[in-house]
Amino acid sequence: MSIATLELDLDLFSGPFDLLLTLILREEIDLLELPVADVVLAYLDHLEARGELDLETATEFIVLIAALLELKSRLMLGGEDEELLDLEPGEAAEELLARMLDARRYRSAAGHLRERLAAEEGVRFRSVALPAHLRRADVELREGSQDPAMLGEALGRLLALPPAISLRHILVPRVSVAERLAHLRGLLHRGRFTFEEAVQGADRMTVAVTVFALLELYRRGEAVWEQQESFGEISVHATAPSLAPAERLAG
Amino acid sequence: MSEAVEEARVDADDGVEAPLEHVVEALLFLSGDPLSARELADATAADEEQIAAAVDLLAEQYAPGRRGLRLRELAGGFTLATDPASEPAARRLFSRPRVSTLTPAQAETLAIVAYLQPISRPEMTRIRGVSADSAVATLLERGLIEEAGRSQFGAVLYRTGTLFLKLFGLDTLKDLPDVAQWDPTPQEQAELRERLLRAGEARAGGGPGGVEE
Amino acid sequence: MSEAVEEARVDADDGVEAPLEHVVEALLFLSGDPLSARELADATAADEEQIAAAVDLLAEQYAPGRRGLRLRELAGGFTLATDPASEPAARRLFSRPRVSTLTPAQAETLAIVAYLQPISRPEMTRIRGVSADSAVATLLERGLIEEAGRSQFGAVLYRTGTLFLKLFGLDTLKDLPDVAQWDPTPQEQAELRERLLRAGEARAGGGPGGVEE
Repeated sequence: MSIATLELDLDLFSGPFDLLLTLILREEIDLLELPVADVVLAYLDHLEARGELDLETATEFIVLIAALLELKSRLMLGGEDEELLDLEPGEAAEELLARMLDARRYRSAAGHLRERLAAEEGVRFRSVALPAHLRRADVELREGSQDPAMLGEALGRLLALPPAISLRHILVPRVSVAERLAHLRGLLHRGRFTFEEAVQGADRMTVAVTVFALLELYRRGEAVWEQQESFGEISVHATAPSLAPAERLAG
Repeated sequence: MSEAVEEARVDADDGVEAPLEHVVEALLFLSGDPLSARELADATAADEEQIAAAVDLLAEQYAPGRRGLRLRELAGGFTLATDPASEPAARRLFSRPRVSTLTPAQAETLAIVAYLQPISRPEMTRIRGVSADSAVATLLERGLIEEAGRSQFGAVLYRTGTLFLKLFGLDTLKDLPDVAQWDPTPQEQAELRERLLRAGEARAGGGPGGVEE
Repeated sequence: MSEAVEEARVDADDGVEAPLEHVVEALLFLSGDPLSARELADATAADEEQIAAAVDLLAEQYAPGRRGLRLRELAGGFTLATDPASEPAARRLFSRPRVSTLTPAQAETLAIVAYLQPISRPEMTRIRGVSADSAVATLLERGLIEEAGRSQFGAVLYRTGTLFLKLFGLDTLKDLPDVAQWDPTPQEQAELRERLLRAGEARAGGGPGGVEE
């Protein structure tokens, strides 16, 4: 199955996954209101029901979810992405365009190859072993014809450690939301903290994930935050457990 | 010898003589891989001009619809292949399908290898945006791609092999159409860039997404 | 239907129609073993009488001296075979001693076996970072490596054989060159096997999505 046809039944939306993506991209569904975790849970349910893990769809799913998360984090961090987005809009547009063109090229080329293969349907080649007396004298290898240095060299190449791969172009979550949740809950024990404190010394990805965790705390009614002015300090404080999130929002 | 192209014959050791096109036909029948004019010339002790004439003669005899086989020019050489019209009977007899079709992921990975070879798996993944691992494994297993050494960073590189050209009816990789033909027009690209730019600016300048109060 | 023997045609699924003798020719071409009239009839959905007529027609087309191939009847069936006149050329083409070169994957695998023997396939794969299966198969087939019992976990172990020593002009395995001169990180102290495994795993981790933490 393709991930596109994964059926979702969420509060906000009910239908196949690809329709959800389309609606989000057309901004007919506000990504900020979509609990991405629910989509992940729906997929896990689906996996459980199927009883097997298809790696291909699983990767596809992870990539799509990662893209959604990235998009959502950018939306949420709208006002302060000076330091969070190191690409200028112009650069970002160029980068995206280049990637889209590449993907489109080879998808089209793949279509072409499939057509070619279909056009050759029914063409068979003979693959019968040669009569015994004609078989190639493959192993007629001359003694001492090979240089043992070739073996040492081959092994030397295998000893080389690969260089660290630059990941600047890919956002790879190295921190989990669960980790950041635990971190924030720890801080909440003090009653109140600023976002600045929560992400002190953290890299860009950790900051984004921390925002997720914060959003999650808010969704669960464990915390609220306030910001006195645009770009100002965000201060987070614990809510009284009895208060429902809706009331907090209203207040 | 070259003045007598039409009468080129191959002397067998035992004195039997056969027209060159007969010998070429027999060699093509025996060989699993396409044979180049050079290989045919070496084996028959003829020159390439004579081989070309013999191949022309065979091509005529094996013209589509004249026999159950066809002479094809594939993977840099000549080879005999069945006419597709016999496929249903072949499938009944051998009960093995020819080549199963490619999944979209396999086709995409194969296209990337075909155009960008030699290329490593991490590079394929970067272009596809999703893992190419299982597609690469299947393509390797089917013999459509093969290893081609390692990159300077130690990653195994892959290329397409003879089987790829054979199965896809290609003589050389140059027969693949230019990838640029699938690019949008410069005007469309400009529009796309414009739209991406606007979206980026809107997002950058769009203020807090209603999270804070 | 049997009254129209000469017009027997085989319907392909997709509506292409081919004369029966073309289909029979294609089937004989593909099959390594002789095919009986019964088998041909079953595959083409024709009756044996029609097959007999088609075979007669082919026998005429492939009469000795008319082509490079002949239609032969043996072991209760029909088969296509090359005309003896092409024998010397075939021998020149196929039996010439080939300069046997190892592909990069084979050289790499052979080096691993030579230095670390006895070694199992899973371990070779871990060191290479990609499968060693097809290289192992070729090296076995050529007699350069051979089986050497099983590991405690039941995996087949491999070692080099006498042919290997001869080919590389070595008296014993002790004459293998010291890897030190090709060692990119000579300061590392661990055992060779240990280091190769570590490097291999790093390479495999550098694959798709492969990220070093």
